[in-house]
Amino acid sequence: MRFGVVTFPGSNGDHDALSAIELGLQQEVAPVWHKDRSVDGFDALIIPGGFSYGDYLRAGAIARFSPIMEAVTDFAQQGGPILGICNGFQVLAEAGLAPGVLLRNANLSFSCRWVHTRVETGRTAFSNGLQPGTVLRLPIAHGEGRFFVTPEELAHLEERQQIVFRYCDEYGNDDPLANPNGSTDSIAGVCNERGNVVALMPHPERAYDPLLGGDEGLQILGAVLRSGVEAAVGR
Amino acid sequence: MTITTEALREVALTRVEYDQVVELLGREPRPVELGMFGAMWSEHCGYKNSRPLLKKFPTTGPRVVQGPGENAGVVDIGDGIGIAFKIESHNHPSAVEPYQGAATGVGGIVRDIFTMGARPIALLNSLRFGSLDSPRTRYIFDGVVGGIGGYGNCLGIPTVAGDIFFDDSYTGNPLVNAMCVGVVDNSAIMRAKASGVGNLVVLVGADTGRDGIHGATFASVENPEESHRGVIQVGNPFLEKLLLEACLEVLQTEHVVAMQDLGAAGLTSSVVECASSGDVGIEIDVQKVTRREQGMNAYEVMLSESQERMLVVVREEGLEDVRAIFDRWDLHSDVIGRVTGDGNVCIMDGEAVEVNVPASFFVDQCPTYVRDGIESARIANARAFDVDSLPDLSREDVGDALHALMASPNICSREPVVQTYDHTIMSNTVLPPLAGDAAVVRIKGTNKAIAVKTDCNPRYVYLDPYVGGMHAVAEAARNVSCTGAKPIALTNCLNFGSPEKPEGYYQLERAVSGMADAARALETPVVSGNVSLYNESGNEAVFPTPTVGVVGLIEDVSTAVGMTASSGAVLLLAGQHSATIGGSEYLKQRHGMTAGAPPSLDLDLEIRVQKFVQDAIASRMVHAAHDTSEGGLLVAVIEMLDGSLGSALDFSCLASENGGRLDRLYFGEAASRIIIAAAPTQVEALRTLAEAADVPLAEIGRVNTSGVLRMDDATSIPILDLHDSWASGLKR
Amino acid sequence: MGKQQYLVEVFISLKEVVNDPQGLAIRDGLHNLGFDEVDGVRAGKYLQVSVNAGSPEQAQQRTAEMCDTLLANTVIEEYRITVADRATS
Amino acid sequence: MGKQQYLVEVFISLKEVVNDPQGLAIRDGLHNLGFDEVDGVRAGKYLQVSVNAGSPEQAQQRTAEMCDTLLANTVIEEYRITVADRATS
Ligand SMILES: Nc1ncnc2c1ncn2[C@@H]1O[C@H](COP(=O)(O)OP(=O)(O)O)[C@@H](O)[C@H]1O
Ligand SMILES: [Mg+2]
Repeated sequence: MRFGVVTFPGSNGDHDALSAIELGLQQEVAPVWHKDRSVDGFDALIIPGGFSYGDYLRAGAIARFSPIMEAVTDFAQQGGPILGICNGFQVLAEAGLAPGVLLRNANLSFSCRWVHTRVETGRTAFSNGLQPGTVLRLPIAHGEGRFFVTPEELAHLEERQQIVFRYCDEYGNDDPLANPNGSTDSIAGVCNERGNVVALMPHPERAYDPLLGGDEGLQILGAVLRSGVEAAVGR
Repeated sequence: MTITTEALREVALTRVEYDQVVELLGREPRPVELGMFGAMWSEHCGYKNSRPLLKKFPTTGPRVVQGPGENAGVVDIGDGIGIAFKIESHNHPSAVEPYQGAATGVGGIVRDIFTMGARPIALLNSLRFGSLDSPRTRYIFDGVVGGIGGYGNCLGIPTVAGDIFFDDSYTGNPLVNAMCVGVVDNSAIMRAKASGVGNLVVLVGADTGRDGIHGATFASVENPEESHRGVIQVGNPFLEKLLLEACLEVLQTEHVVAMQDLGAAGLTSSVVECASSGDVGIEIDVQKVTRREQGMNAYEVMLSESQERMLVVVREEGLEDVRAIFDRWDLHSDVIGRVTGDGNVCIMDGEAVEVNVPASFFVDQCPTYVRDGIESARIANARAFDVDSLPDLSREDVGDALHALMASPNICSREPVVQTYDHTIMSNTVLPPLAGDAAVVRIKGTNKAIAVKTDCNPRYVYLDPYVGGMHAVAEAARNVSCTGAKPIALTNCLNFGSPEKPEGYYQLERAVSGMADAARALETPVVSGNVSLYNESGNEAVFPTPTVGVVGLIEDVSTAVGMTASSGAVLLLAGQHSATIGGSEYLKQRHGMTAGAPPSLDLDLEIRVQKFVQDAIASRMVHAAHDTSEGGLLVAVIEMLDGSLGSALDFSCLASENGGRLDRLYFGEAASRIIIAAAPTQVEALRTLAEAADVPLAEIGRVNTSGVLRMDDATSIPILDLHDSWASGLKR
Repeated sequence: MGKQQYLVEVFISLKEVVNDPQGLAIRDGLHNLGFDEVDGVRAGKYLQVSVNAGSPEQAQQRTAEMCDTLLANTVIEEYRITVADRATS
Repeated sequence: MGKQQYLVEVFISLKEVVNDPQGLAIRDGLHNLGFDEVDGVRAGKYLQVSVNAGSPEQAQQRTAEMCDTLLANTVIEEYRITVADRATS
């Protein structure tokens, strides 16, 4: 499978995503420049973390208008698998490709640590084959990761199985203390209705080698390789 | 025309120095020339007071690829790979505007690293503040920590280690030292040496504003808050990230002959340094410099310290390619001048000549001062105090004293700070902050890793600058050794008070001597550094603080160990048995004193202990190691225990060497000792190894799952309670 | 062209329904400093935009377009725009 | 006590001479979207503070004190305060 990793001005998770795919997943991968207008030749896209345009207005707000985003949007509409990580989540949310908005962490400070997340549905391109309830230990590193939707929207997301990951304790139990940023209903990751676009705050691409403290991120990155992805996302 | 005292104060030159300028030039300097002399001959750029002292440092060694003198030092770790690193202060700006001061400090040191062609892979910081009880200090602390994280996180460089210390001496003058480490292909190191008459001088990055004018001179005077008049620099980490990527890409071409970032004294120092180190001249036209503000004159353009700018010397035929790369990264670049053959720095403002001075006048002719130091009688008296004349701690009070120490701001957990720094980005961090005594960062594409740590116990340096200087080097190296790495080189930042005071000069001179002797003994040459003098407020100097940053090499990354012991482990103390409460955190906490002689330091023993621990780790005989620093043995043991574990300790074998005193035994401090944790099956082999290495080794306890710390069959304390105290120290 | 430069001020604030931890933190900070008369604080953004336009109305309208597309996230934020009377050419 | 609640608005902006990276990025973002009529953007903070005071003047003066001590960083920022006419009891 051939992955593309989009670099915006200020992206800084692009290098990790490239390494994780190449070294961890051992798949083909290439960078995609924000001024490009095509994503032809890629089977899956990663919108990586970082501080696109310095996050100076709102995280992701300026990047969503980059030339490449039109091609990304088309790719999404055709059912192509897209993973937005951290700042990538923010870009996708600003672009309307992922639901919700991301606000400043409730404790107002940047938070870098390992957290536990629970898989809520295996129906998406990046959770395909994972049993709901599976606990993954992943690093987070963000200052604006408080996922927010209104109660009505939350019900809507629940109903359509668009909640993909929730923060939890190490055993997979709900625990408000395990929610690192005050996100609505401890949501860590969501998807679009179809399930081909997945966006999350934790960093699977930094967890691809036990030497770095864990390799459970590979389960997310690798989910898209499993057979049945097309069926799962109705491509 | 006679120059006014006022005008001289503006550029921080003495009348004698001014006369030297006139004599060199054979005429009165023009206004811009005078400003440039002021900046280049400031302590900050010219090292007037420190240059003769720095000659004491060992700067060469088999691994040294680039010693002091460039933007950063470089050491060889094999396979053609170099590690570029340097530490720098941003003390004065941080006193005035903590967030931006610290942020731009990080920005500056990162530029130093990528200017060498190295990709930055790790950041460290060494911080000193007054007491957190004061709201002003709290504000400075929050701002500084926020600025370091804000800038480094945005750049995507992990902040992996550092050290923080609080003492009232820093209340009016906090210290903010930032260190950056990068990786470079040894054959592709770029230097700030202009060459090739006719080559073009390109300025790239931010537009030039009035910010930070006289920053270099301002860093060379006392009382930062009062003396500051310039416009505060506001950092733009986003722009720096673009500059970083673009510069590294531009260096992949064959078109660049030299690169120099704009730091203190802005264009002035970068142009002068490029010309002087290349033995060429440079001519630029300030009208070609894009400004952020209208109405700036040549003087302001030359002395502006606007951040995120880089000077690149490019071959004419390569200009188009180079600019295309900058354009691709949305960076603005201007060709502002060219390299000339006459050795002069020539600054034009359109047709008008503003400066025409041999580059060497600014650099080689900078005056230096060797002064006479005198030890302060007050400090000599404090050192002479016999700490063993104090009443010993009673056994009933051990628990309280331990809790108080665990919660002390100088010892407690750094977690609230460290969590605000991105330390997992770049996917190289093997031992993050808090996991080990030093951070371990792997070198992608190899089996190797480096270990890095900053350190300095300023109390020791205050009480005895020579011994304290040795301690700073030994402790930073020891921390690195505790991960299994072999320390290979160091960088340092000399934060002192005014060298013009005999007491201040004494501290500087003695501390540098101690550092130099330790660095020589430990075979860790000094490859880079920075000097920050005049750290005073209200006529009181800060504690002398020669911060040391050490880089160590681990050949096989899989052997690296942290400091967490596992259940069933035997705890052994390698090295020094005897400790003192002289200059200790305990003495400060319990008796409110900074007094007594700091621990002695036997460099031979230090070398043997570090080598022993490195060897034991490399042969996988121990799974955790931790040095005992502030707080002593007991604190160190608790730091090795996960909350669910407990430990049964027996220090009886150390009692006699500590005069039978409980305070020395439990809370005394000492150099050259490391606690190691090993499986019981390894103990015999370790004893043999220690004996061969001539290192004392004593069993001091066992790790169990009781959740209780049990000491010498007398005192029991729940570990979780101690962890609560430990976790509480920096919280509001 | 008859265009003039207008100084347009944009005030962006979070909608009532959205939690504002920053405002709460500022309020608590003020209370700690003894400003007990403060009941609440809401934190938002203030942008000064220099816009070339043919009339104040046009400046206002174009700035509203900027807000809708980029400056504000209207899912959670609301904005207000003021065009300064005094325009420079 | 005769105290009323006033809605006080505080506008904090960077001083003219201070570098404003945020404003620069927003300006460039607007240009990329075709808003070429924008000459410059300066980014600041907007606070709505509910203050109990005996008079609008007092509300104004106390808020200025808050700005000097906490809300604004007067080393790099300047501020403006407006007290809304309409006060609630
Ligand atoms: N300012 C800082 N930034 C990042 N990490 C820090 C900082 N200060 C301390 N640390 C980390 O906290 C841990 C404890 O530091 P310290 O108390 O200085 O250790 P020691 O006294 O054993 O040398 C280390 O992992 C260190 O790297
Ligand atoms: Mg310590």
